[in-house]
Amino acid sequence: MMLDGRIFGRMALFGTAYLTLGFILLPLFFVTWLAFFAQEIPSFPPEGYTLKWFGAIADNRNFATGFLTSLQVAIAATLIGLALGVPASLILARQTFLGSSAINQLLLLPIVVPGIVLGTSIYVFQIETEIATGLPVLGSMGGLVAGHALLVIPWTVRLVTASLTGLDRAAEEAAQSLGADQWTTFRRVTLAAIRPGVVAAALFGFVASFGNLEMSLFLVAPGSITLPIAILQYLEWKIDPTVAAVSVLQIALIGGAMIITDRYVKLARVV
Amino acid sequence: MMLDGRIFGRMALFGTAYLTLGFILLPLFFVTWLAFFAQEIPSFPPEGYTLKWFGAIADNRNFATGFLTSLQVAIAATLIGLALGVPASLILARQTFLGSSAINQLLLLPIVVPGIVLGTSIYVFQIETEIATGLPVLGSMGGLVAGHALLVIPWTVRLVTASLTGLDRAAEEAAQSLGADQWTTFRRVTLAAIRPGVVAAALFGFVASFGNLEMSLFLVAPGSITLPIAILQYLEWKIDPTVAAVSVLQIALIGGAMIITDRYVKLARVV
Amino acid sequence: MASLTLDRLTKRYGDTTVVRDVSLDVRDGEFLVLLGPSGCGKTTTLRMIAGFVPPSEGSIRIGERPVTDLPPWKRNAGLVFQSYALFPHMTVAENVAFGLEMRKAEKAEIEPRVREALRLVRLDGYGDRYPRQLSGGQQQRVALARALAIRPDVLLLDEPLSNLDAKLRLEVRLEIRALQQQLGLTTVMVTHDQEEALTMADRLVVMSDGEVRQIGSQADLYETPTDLFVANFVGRSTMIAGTIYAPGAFRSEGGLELTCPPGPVTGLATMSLRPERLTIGPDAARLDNHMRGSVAFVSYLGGLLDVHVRLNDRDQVVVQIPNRGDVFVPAIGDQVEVGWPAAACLVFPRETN
Amino acid sequence: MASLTLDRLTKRYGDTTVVRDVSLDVRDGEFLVLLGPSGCGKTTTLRMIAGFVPPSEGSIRIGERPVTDLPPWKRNAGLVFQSYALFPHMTVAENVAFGLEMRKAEKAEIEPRVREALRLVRLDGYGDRYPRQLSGGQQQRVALARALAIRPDVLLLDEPLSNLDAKLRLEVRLEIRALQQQLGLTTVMVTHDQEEALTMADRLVVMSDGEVRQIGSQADLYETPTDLFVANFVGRSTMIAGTIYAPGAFRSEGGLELTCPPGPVTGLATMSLRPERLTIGPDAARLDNHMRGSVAFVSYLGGLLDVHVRLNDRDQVVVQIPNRGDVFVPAIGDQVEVGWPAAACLVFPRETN
Repeated sequence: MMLDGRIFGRMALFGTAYLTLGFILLPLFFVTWLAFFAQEIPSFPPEGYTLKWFGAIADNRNFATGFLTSLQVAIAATLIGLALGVPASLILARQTFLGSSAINQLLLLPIVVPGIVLGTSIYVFQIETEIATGLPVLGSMGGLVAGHALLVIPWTVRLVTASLTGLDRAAEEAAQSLGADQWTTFRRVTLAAIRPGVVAAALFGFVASFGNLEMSLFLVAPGSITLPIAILQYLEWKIDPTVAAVSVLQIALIGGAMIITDRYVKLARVV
Repeated sequence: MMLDGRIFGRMALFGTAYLTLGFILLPLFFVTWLAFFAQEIPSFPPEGYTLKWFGAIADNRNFATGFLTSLQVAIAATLIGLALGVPASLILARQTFLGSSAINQLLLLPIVVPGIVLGTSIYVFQIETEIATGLPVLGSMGGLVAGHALLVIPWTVRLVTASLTGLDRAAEEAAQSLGADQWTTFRRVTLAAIRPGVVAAALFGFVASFGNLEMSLFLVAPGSITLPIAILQYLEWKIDPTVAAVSVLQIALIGGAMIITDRYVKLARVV
Repeated sequence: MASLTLDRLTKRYGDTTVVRDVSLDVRDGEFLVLLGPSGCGKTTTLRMIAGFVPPSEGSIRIGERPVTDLPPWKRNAGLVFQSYALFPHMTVAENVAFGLEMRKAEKAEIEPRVREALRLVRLDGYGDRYPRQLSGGQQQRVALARALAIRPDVLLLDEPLSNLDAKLRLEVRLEIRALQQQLGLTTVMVTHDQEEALTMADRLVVMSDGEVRQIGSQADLYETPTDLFVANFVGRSTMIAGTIYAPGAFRSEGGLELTCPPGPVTGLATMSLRPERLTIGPDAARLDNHMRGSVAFVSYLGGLLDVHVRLNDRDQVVVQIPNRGDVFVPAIGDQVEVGWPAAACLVFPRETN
Repeated sequence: MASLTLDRLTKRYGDTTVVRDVSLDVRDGEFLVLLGPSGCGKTTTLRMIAGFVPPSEGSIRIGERPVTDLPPWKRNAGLVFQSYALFPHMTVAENVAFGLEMRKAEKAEIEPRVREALRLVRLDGYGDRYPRQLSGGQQQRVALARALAIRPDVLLLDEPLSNLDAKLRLEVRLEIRALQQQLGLTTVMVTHDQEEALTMADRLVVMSDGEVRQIGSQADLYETPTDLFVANFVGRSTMIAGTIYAPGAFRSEGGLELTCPPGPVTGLATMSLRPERLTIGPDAARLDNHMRGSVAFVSYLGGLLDVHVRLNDRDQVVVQIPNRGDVFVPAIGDQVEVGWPAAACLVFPRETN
């Protein structure tokens, strides 16, 4: 009786775990399947399978230039985000000073504030900066990258902070007693210890920037385009498996990046 | 000399922390300031201050109905996300079974997969479901909520898992030895221990759903509107401080929710 | 309180038997300690008593009540864990009250009993704090109060002192023992620490490899261990390998001829000597076994000195002498006379593993 | 290796002085232990030697080299931490090689020295593992190898055994001591564990409240402690409060008239007695101080028995007797004769705090 109850409870829990997983995976599985359908109007049953929609991506100028822009912006934003976020995390994890815990919370804001609000804020900020300084901020690559860098910072702060808590400060003192000066200690011990966190932050930051739509909608230059915007525009006038193929490619890219990163640093330990 | 080096290094680190913070806060501060400008075309210097733009929000039908829709969807999505995510986290944190670590990773997918890809996937999935079953899935409230629930699940899994690692299993055995049966033990000890995680998950899940644009763009019914879509549409034909006022209201709401939650459970401990 | 009876308790996981045929009678009010190295089955035995591990065979009775098939929440056993296992989200008072609530006690009854339990562990006035606000020793005392508040039939302690630092361990050890005697609690404690076991127990059970090796008082285990394992595990011993070639006659592998009490052991044997039974200096000559050796190492332990004496290439003994002002303290390399009475020799068959 | 000299070393944080006027000479090849309760300043002293804490006053010399103003990386001190402090992302061999790389040693030179250091700590063949793949004891031995590989002028050990379990602690203790003697390492170790300190040190420094209380050998500290703190902290003591009313004449608060060696102390005083210097039974009558008392408690510790004897309402002593087969073991409540020689009495002025 007691055992029955336990088994039943456990089955229910297992069931929910798989149900939750299915809930998440089903649409992704579906879009993948669809990308290989032969017919142009996606419907069941498939009339056959083809790879031509993947070919169609390359032929679409918007997808190609959008992909390049997104890639450039994401790389630049990730680098800037890391350059700001890593030192900030180091100081916040190691020092307690006036407002340090508040700062720690505030740095997470871009994860919490809705993208559209963040986009609006940066948009008006850049407009006003442009008006005030006369510099071409809005619609410039720099403005777009700056906006996207905001998305990278919270990931950096969280993941680097998490990996720092695993580092024994005594290890840094040990390095110094062994003859390493402060810079060498930082490079060989501190940075090495947070490397998994930095790698994971780069991955998640890159993905957050690459897939971002709201910020780009506001900040992108007229005539310029990012991949998410290209997908949105394409869907406005046409639904065919090309868009599924683009999605599949992105999922495959991100999945591949995660698997490779996971080999290198166990994501489950830092995320 | 040695001390100088240390002080310089420390100053540089402090500097970056504050710079990073400024980078994040400046646009938000700016949009807040702008929301109180008297003139319709935002420019410097302000011609005076007013609260009229906040009044203008209520007069805008799109903002009002969009806010209501977003609120309903976010609440429903949060509840569904918690109902699926909490049991899944419990089983994943407690049991190691075939594929359990893979499942743990996969449940984080909606955070990593770009919103536009996720939106596309659910969109085509719902179209095909509608074609296959004849049920009105796409554009229904149910379909929209289901999509948004996907956004809540990763937060739930991460935050509940984090709060479970703080719970000593012996505490559950202690409860049983004190006379609590399994259900009472679960309710009084296990659930109580993960409550901070659940509260935080509800907060972050709610915010993620409330602010989501991409998913809503695909799934919202024709004629229906969510707050982020309303803001986007408004900006397409007009820039005035109303949109800044909407942003400020949202930031204030989210900030307030975070502060209240933080009183109740220390967010820094679980996030 | 009640007595506790284990009858041929066995636990198997697949082909592995982790507890084999353990039978015990814990008398009403007795403090029994299960002592053994990690992996000896002592914790599994305790968890079977508590109800968390269903036995493969055998039965458990608390008083006259068979509990073998009851779930933990129906056994009325008070359990104290190594990790304290307090409920972190409840105050101290709520922790202590938990068991009483489960018993559907009235509010009016709960409050005085919680206060009484906290008074017993000297934590009056700590009721409103949270566990994280207390020191480790205080937390373990709360755990004890929580277990006592339900007036359990038996109290089960699972390495309750392992997480405390040395000084606190000594303190809480005395407190638990005093409380147990004052309230007449039938208690089973699990530990791997022999000093803890020796100072707290009424009776000890030495376990190894899932089996009971010996049950008895401190003196039983120390003076008359039933096998080499117990001799080794309880107290310090010097071992000399050799052969019993005639009743009471032992020849060491290094060639020493030693006299020991005649016993059933013949052939390959190991002699176990307690360091404090050996004598060093001129007095040694009067003892049954005496010989010359050279001092290899002297270790100064405050009240005690350990003198390691090398007798020949293979045999070495440790002599423990109390550090009295008038004592003769040899230096490293000194030639000394060492001796011990035949009665100090414990001889066991050689264990082949 | 080199000697180490501290001259009037002082550390203040604002108004708080955590180390005051510490002067020490550690001889070349000597194992010196700083012993004291937590907060006594021993760790701060070690960290000043290592260079992590700049002294407020005073100076430090390693051999003839003044190092007071040098940063840690220029002091050539090998440091071993309680937490091992290994570099988690480097293999064992890379950990050990780190200090040599910092010294710009050639690759061809590094490898044999790493192998040699690992051989010294008996971890040959573990070079390719990562720290997390090793046990606590092995990790601490890697930390030791890493500190030794740079051939430090002094070896500094900061509670190196605290994180190990009891059995391992004993083992690593012997290993460190053997290695230190074999290599003739000038060593300073910090610990709060007196047994550890007594068994490992050549010389000990007892600290309290930031000051040195006594420097000396084990026997110095145990036999002739300079104050009540040292008597209490090193070894076990029974304390009797009373008054010195004439040279060599002590009257306890409970009214006992006791004889002690004449000394400088007069007025309110505390007598400290080592439990093993007391005699129980008929032999006690021959000793300078002897009286009747009743046995309050007997604690069986295997090789030792502690007998607590109540002498009167206020005075109680502990008598430690070795558990030899022929020993007289009193029972609780027995009236017994207890005695001790005048020479066993250590008398100190009463401390007023």
